[in-house]
Amino acid sequence: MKYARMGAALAAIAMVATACSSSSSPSSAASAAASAAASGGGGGAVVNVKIGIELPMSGGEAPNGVPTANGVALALDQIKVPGFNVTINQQDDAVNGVHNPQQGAKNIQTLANDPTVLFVVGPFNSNVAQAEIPVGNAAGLMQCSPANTYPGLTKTWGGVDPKTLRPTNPDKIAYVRVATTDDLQGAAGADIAYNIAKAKTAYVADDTQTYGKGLADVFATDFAKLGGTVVKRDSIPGSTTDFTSYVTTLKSLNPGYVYYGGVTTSGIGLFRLQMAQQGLQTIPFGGGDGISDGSAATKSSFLQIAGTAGDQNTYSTVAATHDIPNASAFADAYKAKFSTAPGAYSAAGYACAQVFLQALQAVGSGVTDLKTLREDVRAYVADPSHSYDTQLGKFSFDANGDTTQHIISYYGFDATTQDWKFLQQRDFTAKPLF
Amino acid sequence: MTGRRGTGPATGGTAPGVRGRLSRALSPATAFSGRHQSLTTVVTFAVIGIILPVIVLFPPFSGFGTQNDWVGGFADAGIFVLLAIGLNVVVGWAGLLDLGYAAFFAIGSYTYAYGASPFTGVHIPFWAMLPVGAFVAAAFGILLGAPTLRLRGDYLAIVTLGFGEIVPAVFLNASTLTNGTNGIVGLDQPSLGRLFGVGDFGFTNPWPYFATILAIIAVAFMLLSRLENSRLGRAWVAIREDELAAASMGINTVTTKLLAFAIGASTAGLAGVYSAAKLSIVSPDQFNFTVSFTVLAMVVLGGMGNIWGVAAGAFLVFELQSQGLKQLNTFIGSLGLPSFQLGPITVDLATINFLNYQYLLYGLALVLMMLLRPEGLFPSRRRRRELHESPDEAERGNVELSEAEAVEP
Amino acid sequence: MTPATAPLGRARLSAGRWNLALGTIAALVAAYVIMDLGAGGEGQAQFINALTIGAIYALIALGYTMVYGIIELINFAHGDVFMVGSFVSWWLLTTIGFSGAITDPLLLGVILAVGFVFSMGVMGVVGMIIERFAYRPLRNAPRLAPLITAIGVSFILQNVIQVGVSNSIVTTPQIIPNTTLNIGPVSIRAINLFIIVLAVVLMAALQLFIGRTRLGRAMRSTAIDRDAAQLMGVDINTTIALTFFIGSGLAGAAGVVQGLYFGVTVFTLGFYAGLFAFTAAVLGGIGNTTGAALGGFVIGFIQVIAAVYGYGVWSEVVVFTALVLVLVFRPTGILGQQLGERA
Amino acid sequence: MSGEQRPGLVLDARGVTKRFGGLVAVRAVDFTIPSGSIVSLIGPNGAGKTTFFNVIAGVYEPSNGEILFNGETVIARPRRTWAEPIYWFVIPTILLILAVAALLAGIGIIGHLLFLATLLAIIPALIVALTRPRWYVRMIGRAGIFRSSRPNEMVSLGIGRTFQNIRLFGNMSVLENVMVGMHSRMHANLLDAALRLGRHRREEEAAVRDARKWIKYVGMAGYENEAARNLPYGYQRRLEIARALASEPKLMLLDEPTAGMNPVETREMTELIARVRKDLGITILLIEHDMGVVMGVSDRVTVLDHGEKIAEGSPDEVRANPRVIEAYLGRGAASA
Repeated sequence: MKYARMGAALAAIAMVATACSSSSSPSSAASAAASAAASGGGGGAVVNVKIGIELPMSGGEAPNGVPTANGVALALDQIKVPGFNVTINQQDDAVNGVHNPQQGAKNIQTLANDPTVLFVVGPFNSNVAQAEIPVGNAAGLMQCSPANTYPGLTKTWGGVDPKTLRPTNPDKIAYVRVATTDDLQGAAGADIAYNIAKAKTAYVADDTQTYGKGLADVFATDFAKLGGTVVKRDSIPGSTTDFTSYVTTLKSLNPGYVYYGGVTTSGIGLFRLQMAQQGLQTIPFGGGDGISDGSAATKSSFLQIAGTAGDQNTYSTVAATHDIPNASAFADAYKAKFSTAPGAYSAAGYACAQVFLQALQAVGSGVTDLKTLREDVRAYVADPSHSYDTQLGKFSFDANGDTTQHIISYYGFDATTQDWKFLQQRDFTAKPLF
Repeated sequence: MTGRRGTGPATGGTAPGVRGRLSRALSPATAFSGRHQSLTTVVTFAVIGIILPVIVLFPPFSGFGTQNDWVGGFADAGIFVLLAIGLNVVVGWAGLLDLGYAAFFAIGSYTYAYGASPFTGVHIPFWAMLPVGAFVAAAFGILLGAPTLRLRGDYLAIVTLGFGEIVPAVFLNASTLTNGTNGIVGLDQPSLGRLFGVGDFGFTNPWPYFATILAIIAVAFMLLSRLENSRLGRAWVAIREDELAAASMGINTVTTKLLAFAIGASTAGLAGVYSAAKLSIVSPDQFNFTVSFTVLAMVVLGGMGNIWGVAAGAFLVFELQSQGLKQLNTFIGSLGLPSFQLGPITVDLATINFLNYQYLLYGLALVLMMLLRPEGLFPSRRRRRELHESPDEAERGNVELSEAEAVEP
Repeated sequence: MTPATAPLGRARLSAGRWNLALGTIAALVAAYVIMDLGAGGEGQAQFINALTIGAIYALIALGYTMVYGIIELINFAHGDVFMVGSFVSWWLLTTIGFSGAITDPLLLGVILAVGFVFSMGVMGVVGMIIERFAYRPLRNAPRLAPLITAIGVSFILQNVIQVGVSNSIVTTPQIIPNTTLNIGPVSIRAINLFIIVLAVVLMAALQLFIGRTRLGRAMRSTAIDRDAAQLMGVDINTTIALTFFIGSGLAGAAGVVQGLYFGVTVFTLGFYAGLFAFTAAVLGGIGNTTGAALGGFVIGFIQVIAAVYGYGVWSEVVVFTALVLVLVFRPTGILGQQLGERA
Repeated sequence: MSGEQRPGLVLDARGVTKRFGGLVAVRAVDFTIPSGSIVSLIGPNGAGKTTFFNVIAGVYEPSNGEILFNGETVIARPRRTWAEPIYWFVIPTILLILAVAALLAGIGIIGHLLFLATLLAIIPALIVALTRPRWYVRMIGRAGIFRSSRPNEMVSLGIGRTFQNIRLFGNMSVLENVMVGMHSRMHANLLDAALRLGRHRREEEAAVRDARKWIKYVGMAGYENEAARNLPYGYQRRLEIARALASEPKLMLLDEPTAGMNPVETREMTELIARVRKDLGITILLIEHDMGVVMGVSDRVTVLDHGEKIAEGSPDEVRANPRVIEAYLGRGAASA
């Protein structure tokens, strides 16, 4: 499900970037925008087109959707494509405050019915994506998810061929994502556990959700491949607040590492807290980007809930490059426009919008028929030979629609700043785990 | 409901004034619809099927989306209409509180997923799966009901609530059989095999779905309203009113309640099959207790016991939820109201996201409805009688008490 | 109307009391053995875990069972009253300004006392307000009506907390120091001991109140026959309001315990807690306070045993299956009285 | 009173005992109702009349004894046998527990085999439950755990009843109330009703006709569409009788049909009762406090006291019986 619950990670990125890049290069995005605006004057009639946004925008999931949508809006503000006036068609897939596949499918249908919509940013949740991909595929409308990480959406996973998600045109890609899939993040987790924390045994738990379970499964497999032993594999329903009995079980097993796949809202911070209560804070603890959601000062973040006593052994990963280009400029521009710090997925939303705008720039000149244009954009983005220079760095999409950027950043808890500290990043394309 | 089989509209002799005059003026029509109920149902749905897509072409509706959007939305609303009229059988007619209704919805959906998906490799046509889904859901309704329908109403409520939690939990955790939290994807699309020029329904054209759900609802309506005015329907109401008296009139209360349960479940099964086919995925978190409670709210708000009222209630609540609240946000934002102080809190209506208050609005609606208009927006005649108590009702309560004592040795 | 709902108060089990005691002891021993087999040396700790969460469920279940006993209403909002209670104690402790453990025993005692009295009082009043506006007007209406308002109230409480306070997990200060006490062979964390003792004390106080006081008698008589009680001069409205006050107050206490023990609370907490607690009340025999406590512990043990054996995700299924089985074979719950033939 | 049933008896209760916990409400009562008669059951308050009545009506199961209706045993103390469905579930449950235990103990193979056996053992029950739900429920009903179908079975056999305190379906119309009474005489099933087959339509039309006939018979013509709860008290009593008549009973159980009535209403009711017997040939069992009514219409009177039968005979014999006087009339002389 999650790509990077990393509002703070981004903030951290921003700080680091400010410190070391010393603002020598001006914001390339801003300059691109300026040049585009300058050169776009003489193109004749301006075509009005839209970018669709399909994210959960209300209820408890608003913190996921809103900053991401803001990222898209920021991109449209800063970057202009000559000859086009790009506006937003905003949809919300939350019903009663909870993301809903039914609503997602309906939204993508609505977007497809709007002939001016050429591209969609979203969705946020994997099971919403599962409902939307068939619709987008049938409509030939390209979608770019900033946050989906469930591998099965694009590649064969668990025996399921992603072509079943594309019954109308099985060979036509209409869904790409800028997030690296969970299989790499799980592998990175195993890498940390075995090679950094030097653990030989691990207790692995998940929160029964798509994201958490996928992550934990990959971790368990890869940790065993590296030579470690998984002493117990647990699933804990996300609705629980009582982890005491699991922690007591953990105590009797005394593993060298604890890996918990899931998100903070499922109570993982609480698990760590109850570990500390039972005197187990010395056992290293790791999770995915679902727990990289801010410093101990961030409200309701993993670190805040877990409490900070003795958490120097806590690790997390983020499925993105740490060295985001121009992070500070981005953070500043975002802050200027929305008067808050960028959210977890703002940059990803921005990057998705950039993919669209660059594709539009490439195929759009002179084309005024919106239907042709929509298909051209789709075909351009689906073509693995094109690459994009974005807020997340330079990448292209492979034949499945996955990003070629296979970089995972490793973080560890820093007791002095009470925040995540960047440890290293690993490019799994250049340096695979096995 | 008026008009049972040629006996003419039962005005009850107590409807004076405008209502009486109105019903007299309409009586030929009412009498006709009383005699030809099913024909009326079909005609009504045909009219609805024509009017709804047309009306959205005009303002203010046309401002909220294209015709296709609206029709797609209506197709989704149809799922809830179907669920609501099914739950109405259980709650409104038989008086059994079922708080786990989504379980049968889930069972219908997963039945379709097993019958028509690459997951099992079986590809049974949608049309054949409709009755299968209904049957499987009904079978589970009986299996759940058989041991538990003996329980008193409140116990039944908690057992059904538990069942509503168990079923998604099983679909979630029995991951080898159900693909767990990822759900089953790539379900087959309905197809008419080139009949009327429609092959596979596909994902982009909402019209075949709209027509299909309309037809399913019309059939369900026809069958259910026939049941309401039959021996079985009377037995349900009798059980709801007084179970011992009903049993003493020769009604097998367990079988009758089981039938209500099974019929309600089968309607949910139909909705499940349709919804799974339309969405083309099933996953466990589509069926949590919110669905059960939402459908219950629809039934209560629409008017328990009145199948037309319940359907209207479901439709209204769904459209409010999927369109109304969003539009309310835009509308209030566009008014440019100034913010004001309410004690220590600054209230700025323009920044309030009404979508966040859906539960609050539901809750308030449920409470107020029960306090002020317990029979719902479109009550059935019988429910109105029941819920607006006359003074002698309290007396009746006393009488029942002493009867109960008398039964005790 | 039911002819014979088990009245509030002590289980009327003159002959069965010894059976009950022996059965409980046997069940506890069995549970301990099962846990010890699966827990790999941590059987004792798991046993204490089970007792602790059982105590929390029991406290919530008491509210359900009291309200049901007196007006035969499943107060669906009760779980959310518990949730709001946890937020009240969170608000109080953060407002006073505590963020960690208090080591001074006197100060700790005072703060705990203030916290419990405050939360219980506030929630008691909230319970009375709910009763006054959502249930009392419907007292003579068909039974479905108050049940539906209860669901409505539950929605309202959840949404108010979600929108007004936090839509995510909030952390509660854990003011009880994390020390482990060794009492003979038993090693138990202070907080667990505190919760178990507190629950037992509150339950005992409740039993005494119901059994020995005039108001308790009024409650019992109202539960048995409202009209007769009224004729005997019992003020029905006051008595029912009092029942709500006590029941909601106990839920408030459970809310404080939730914060102290788990260190967090969240607006969705009420649904599952309420579901399990109500199941506990029904398991034990609704309307029977001893039964509710028993049911709470049974569910606590089921959950912990399931977790110990790695079937944590199935604990919900097991709990409800147990509920169905108990109801099928003993329609009035474990300690419930046999009802008359018709219900 | 054992042995073959004598001809001419509608109801023959033998040694009926009903205990509630430690309390014996009815003790070894033998009781017969000759065909076509009006029999009264009297006794002081708390004598067990209503309990006995409810045993006959199928509401309570007797703790002992049996009741023959038209020479056939219809109610007896349920006995459990190993063939009953409830035991189909006991074996799988035990197997399942063993299977789980074996799996937990790490004996995988045995666990899986036991689990397989569980499935095998539960399949017959499931098949029956799915294919023959009615039969399944009836069988479960016989097991004694889910007894609920008793009163309605008595109606099907031909016993109709009224209640001491009126239990009409208050929000249904008078016509509907009577039509509910016909439930067991009607046969339309789910499919007939849903598909509205001709059989169903004809049956419904006939039912409406019959219901109007019964309403007229008890003198309530014109009230067909009135809600039952809005009727005057006396009419509610009559409607109960019409509703019971609609089930075409052979034996009608009337529980204090004149309770709370004024003398005029009482006289009309007494006449109605007599008329029902005369016109329709229906046997009547009456519980009554009003001795005028009892002595006026009854062929035979049975007296219960403290759950035991203390006298039986013609009204005059009973009136003269010293035990009755002592137990009943002695204390309630005013009503004699």
